[in-house]
Amino acid sequence: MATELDAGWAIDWLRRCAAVIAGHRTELIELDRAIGDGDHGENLDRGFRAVTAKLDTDVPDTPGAAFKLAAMTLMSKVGGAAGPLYGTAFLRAATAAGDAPALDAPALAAALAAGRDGVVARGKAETGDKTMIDAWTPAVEAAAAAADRGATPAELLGEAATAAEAGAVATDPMVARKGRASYLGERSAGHRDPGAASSALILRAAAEAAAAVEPGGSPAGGPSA
Amino acid sequence: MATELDAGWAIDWLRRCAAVIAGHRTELIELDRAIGDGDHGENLDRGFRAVTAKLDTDVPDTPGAAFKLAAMTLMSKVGGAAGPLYGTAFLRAATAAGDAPALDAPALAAALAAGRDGVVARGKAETGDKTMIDAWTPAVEAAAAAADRGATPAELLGEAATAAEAGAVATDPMVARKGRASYLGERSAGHRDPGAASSALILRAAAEAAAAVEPGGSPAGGPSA
Amino acid sequence: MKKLINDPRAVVDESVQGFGLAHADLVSVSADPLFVFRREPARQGKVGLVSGGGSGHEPLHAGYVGLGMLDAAVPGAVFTSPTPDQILPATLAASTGAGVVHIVKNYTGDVLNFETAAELAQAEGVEVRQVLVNDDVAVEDSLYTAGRRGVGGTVLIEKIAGAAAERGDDLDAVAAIAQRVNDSVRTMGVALAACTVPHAGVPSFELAEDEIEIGVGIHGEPGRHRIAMESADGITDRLLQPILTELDLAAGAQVLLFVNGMGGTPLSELYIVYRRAAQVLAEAGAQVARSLVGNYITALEMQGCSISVLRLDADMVELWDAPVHTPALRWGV
Amino acid sequence: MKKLINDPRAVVDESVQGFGLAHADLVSVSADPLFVFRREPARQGKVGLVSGGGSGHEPLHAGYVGLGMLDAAVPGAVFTSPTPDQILPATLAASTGAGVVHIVKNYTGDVLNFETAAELAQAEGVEVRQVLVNDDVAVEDSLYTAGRRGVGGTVLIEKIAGAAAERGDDLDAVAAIAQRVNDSVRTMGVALAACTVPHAGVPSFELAEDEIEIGVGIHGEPGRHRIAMESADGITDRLLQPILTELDLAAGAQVLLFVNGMGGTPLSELYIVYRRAAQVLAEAGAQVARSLVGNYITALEMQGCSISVLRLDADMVELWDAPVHTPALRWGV
Ligand SMILES: Nc1ncnc2c1ncn2[C@@H]1O[C@H](COP(=O)(O)OP(=O)(O)O)[C@@H](O)[C@H]1O
Ligand SMILES: Nc1ncnc2c1ncn2[C@@H]1O[C@H](COP(=O)(O)OP(=O)(O)O)[C@@H](O)[C@H]1O
Ligand SMILES: [Mg+2]
Ligand SMILES: [Mg+2]
Ligand SMILES: [Mg+2]
Ligand SMILES: [Mg+2]
Repeated sequence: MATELDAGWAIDWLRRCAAVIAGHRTELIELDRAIGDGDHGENLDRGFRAVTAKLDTDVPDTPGAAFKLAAMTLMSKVGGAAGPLYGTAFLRAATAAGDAPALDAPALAAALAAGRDGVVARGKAETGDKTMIDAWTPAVEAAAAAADRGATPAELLGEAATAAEAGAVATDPMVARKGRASYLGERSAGHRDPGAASSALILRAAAEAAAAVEPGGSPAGGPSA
Repeated sequence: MATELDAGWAIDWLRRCAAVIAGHRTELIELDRAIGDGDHGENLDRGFRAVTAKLDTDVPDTPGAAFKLAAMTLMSKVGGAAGPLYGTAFLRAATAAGDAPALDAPALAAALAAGRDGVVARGKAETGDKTMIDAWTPAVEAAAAAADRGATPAELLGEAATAAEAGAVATDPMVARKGRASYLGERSAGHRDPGAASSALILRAAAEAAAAVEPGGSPAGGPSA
Repeated sequence: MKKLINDPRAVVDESVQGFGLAHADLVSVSADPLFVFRREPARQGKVGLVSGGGSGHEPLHAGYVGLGMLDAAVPGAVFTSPTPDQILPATLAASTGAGVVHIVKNYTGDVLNFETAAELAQAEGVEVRQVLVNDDVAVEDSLYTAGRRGVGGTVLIEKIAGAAAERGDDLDAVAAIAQRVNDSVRTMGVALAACTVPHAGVPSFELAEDEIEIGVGIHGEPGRHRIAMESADGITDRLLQPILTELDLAAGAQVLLFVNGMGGTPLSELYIVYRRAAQVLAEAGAQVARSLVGNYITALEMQGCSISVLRLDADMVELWDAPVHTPALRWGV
Repeated sequence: MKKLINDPRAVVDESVQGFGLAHADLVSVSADPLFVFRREPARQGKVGLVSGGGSGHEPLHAGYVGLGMLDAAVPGAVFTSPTPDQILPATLAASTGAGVVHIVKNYTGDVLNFETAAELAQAEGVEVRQVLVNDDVAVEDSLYTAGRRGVGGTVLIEKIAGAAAERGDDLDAVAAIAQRVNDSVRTMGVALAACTVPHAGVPSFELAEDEIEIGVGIHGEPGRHRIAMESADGITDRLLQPILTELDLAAGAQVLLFVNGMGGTPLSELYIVYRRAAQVLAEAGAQVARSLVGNYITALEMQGCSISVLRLDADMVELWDAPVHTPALRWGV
């Protein structure tokens, strides 16, 4: 297993995001239709398709540069609440990653934490408000614990994704206090938050891209679109 | 059986019209919905309810006066095509009936013919155009034959109603050439003309009112609303 | 059926009452018999302009009462022509001595009721001219129909004839320009879903999820034929083609393009239709000099639209641009 | 789903193109990034007014670009806030050096995207004030929500702030009057049937034949609670009551009454609602000094309406009456 993840991994991650979001587009629309306005799957799909289109002409050479490309593209193509929030997450992660050609486990944990902090700074949501934060915060915590323990990047991301998935499931009974679902009051309980669900998908894609990396450091060949 | 029908019969007829149209309101709406705009039952119901309301305060003393009351009320309350057409029919029938205190069979046949001619004069429809004329013309012809033969008024009206009913049924396969149904072209075939159907109901009410007349000349007690 | 109504039999009365309250600066309402007329009487000697017909086409006709358009409007029951006892007093209210033009959509009921009212008005000394609107190319104008229907063109005729009357044209001239507009405008409509007449309670026709009705009128009556659902561009082409065939525009002809919503179609979709219609007209060499897009003559909440094309002349352009101040159409004032 | 569209993903682009063609005398369209701006640039020194948000609310916002109202409008995807790369150039196009006010409906997405764009504009030397619209009394404004939504009041704010900018008010004054209108207007909506977002293809919520959704927003999001169908008068009372509680009008207070259609409701029904609302306001001792009835801020073809009541002061009346010339709102010119 690689001890560092480079730009190849980051690019592979973003391409996997596009694939997994396209595959879950309808499901995310349905989740958002229940407690929001039904556009989350469409918006993210449009955004990540734009990211892969951008990657076809523009090849970032550091993870930070890849995150920045994703941030700018999501910010200008997604719109809605998710566009600026995911955009900020990737932008802050890019800043945390800096110019490093590759990220080790502690750097990955720090990038995830910076991304989460960016979402909180923009959206002011707290844990339990039934937002994407409820997926991100357990993921950040799991990543920190894994890094402390000396886990590999792939292990770290796998544990973060698992925590995000559990966090997304945990939003089901919550009453929303932020975003469009908050207008529903008590009626928002009993539905999964779409942003938490998409966050879990995105983090799982990161883990899968890491798992696909050959010891040498580049991906073993993930989906390319 | 009475050999003449007086104002009591005419009033009873109009009240029976109101009852029978109210009872067939939905059916007439359905017929008009299929090849027109779905208001025929509602319009006639509104009109004949106004006629009975009028009759509650205003008691005509000749058949002609009753027809005139119906004419003016239908003209001002029904609207659409049927309002002026039925209004004209009753107005011409009133003119034909004149001041006579009661109508014998030939006078009834003449009043029906005058009514039919009024509809033709206003609406310019010919036999086979799939309109109320296709009920009225056979009725007028049956009435003339009955009068020639010396039938009683009740017999005459019974035969006219039966002919009108057959005439209405005969509109089913016709392609409309007048009124709103003509816009449908060939698609108007296979549906009964609503105006022909309501004409048959109205003429059947006339026959029933006549059948209810005691030998003395006033109705045996038809529905009063 | 779910509607924002109280008693289905009171919809027209209550709606016109609300209309009168909302536009008390422009119109007055006579409650019984029901009609709407200008609050400020027109100046003496102006030709009066009256229209009316079944309700359910709002803002037509009451929404067009005011300066530069109608003097009075007569709403019937939903989709049912009004009666002479409404039309007569509306005609008298619109009369300043210079005669009155009745703009009547060509439906048997409207024609007969307005005819009777015109006779009665004439008996009271008011000269009346009836102009029939029959712009619908979906219906063949032949011995075998009641003739073409009056649809979208009605709005354009009321605006242009209203401006002519306001300018001071005499009775014959106002009737003549109304007739000229009628002769120069063609319309065709489509329904994606039918409307429900309040007193009927069920949709006026049934369309499957993949069907549309081409050549539909404005009374919830079925159209000329039913086809499978198509793209907006495809539908637009279908509606425009018979219009263009009938109008036979010369190269460079100036036209007014009117995309009208039937009541239940979002404005954004009307603009998608407008976009294609403008392309097709440009390809046909016509010049779209004036436009109107919106819900101007509706069929309750029917989903669909109609396209009207009016061949303009210089006088029509001047009259179209003239000030108008009504509840539903306003500019220049 | 049957709609007059071509590709569901092209609806906004094609619709705005058609809009630009139909109103080329008033507006220009930037295709990519997509925004709409006044054809005649405003005079130097006029404060710029920009609004935007998800599409599907037509005629909002692009329909209000023109003299006396907005300088630019930024349409996002359907029900999705636009992005900073659209908002920034629209802001620059609206800037004549006197600063720009962003009128932003209070939705997380709109707020965040306009915030980013404002930062970017400020970096380019354009001073920006953001005014949040949050007039919807259906949503409790508390720590436990994203705050009240911006709905019907948006139209009134854009008109009045637009007139203030046209009059020559400076940046702070225009932002202040926009804020004052926001603080004086309350709105509540109802849906009888949901709308269908083109890319979703299914209605945004399901209502049974005898259910309505009270306190609905304009994005097809469900409302605050669901009740059994009622009469128009009953529904009107339900919508008005929380508005009146919040506004706490003094006896004789002048108000503007705005009955807004959600897109799929006939105008005639809006007037039935208006009639009852006017009655209730009169009983409450308020004086309806100005009215607006029609489809001004919609949710695609949603069936339903919203009622807004604005407590007027003399300056607001003057600014409301000031000339406006936009595709969707026009008077005095
Ligand atoms: N203030 C917030 N902080 C964090 N996340 C938020 C906030 N508001 C909304 N979200 C997230 O955004 C998701 C909705 O995204 P999307 O549907 O794309 O935007 P919109 O609500 O504008 O339609 C929600 O499910 C939630 O996870
Ligand atoms: N020109 C005509 N001559 C005779 N009857 C006609 C004519 N036009 C229509 N009708 C009759 O009127 C009926 C429709 O009446 P109604 O529905 O009340 O009027 P509308 O068509 O105005 O809605 C038709 O079924 C037909 O019998
Ligand atoms: Mg959403
Ligand atoms: Mg009918
Ligand atoms: Mg009718
Ligand atoms: Mg959204």
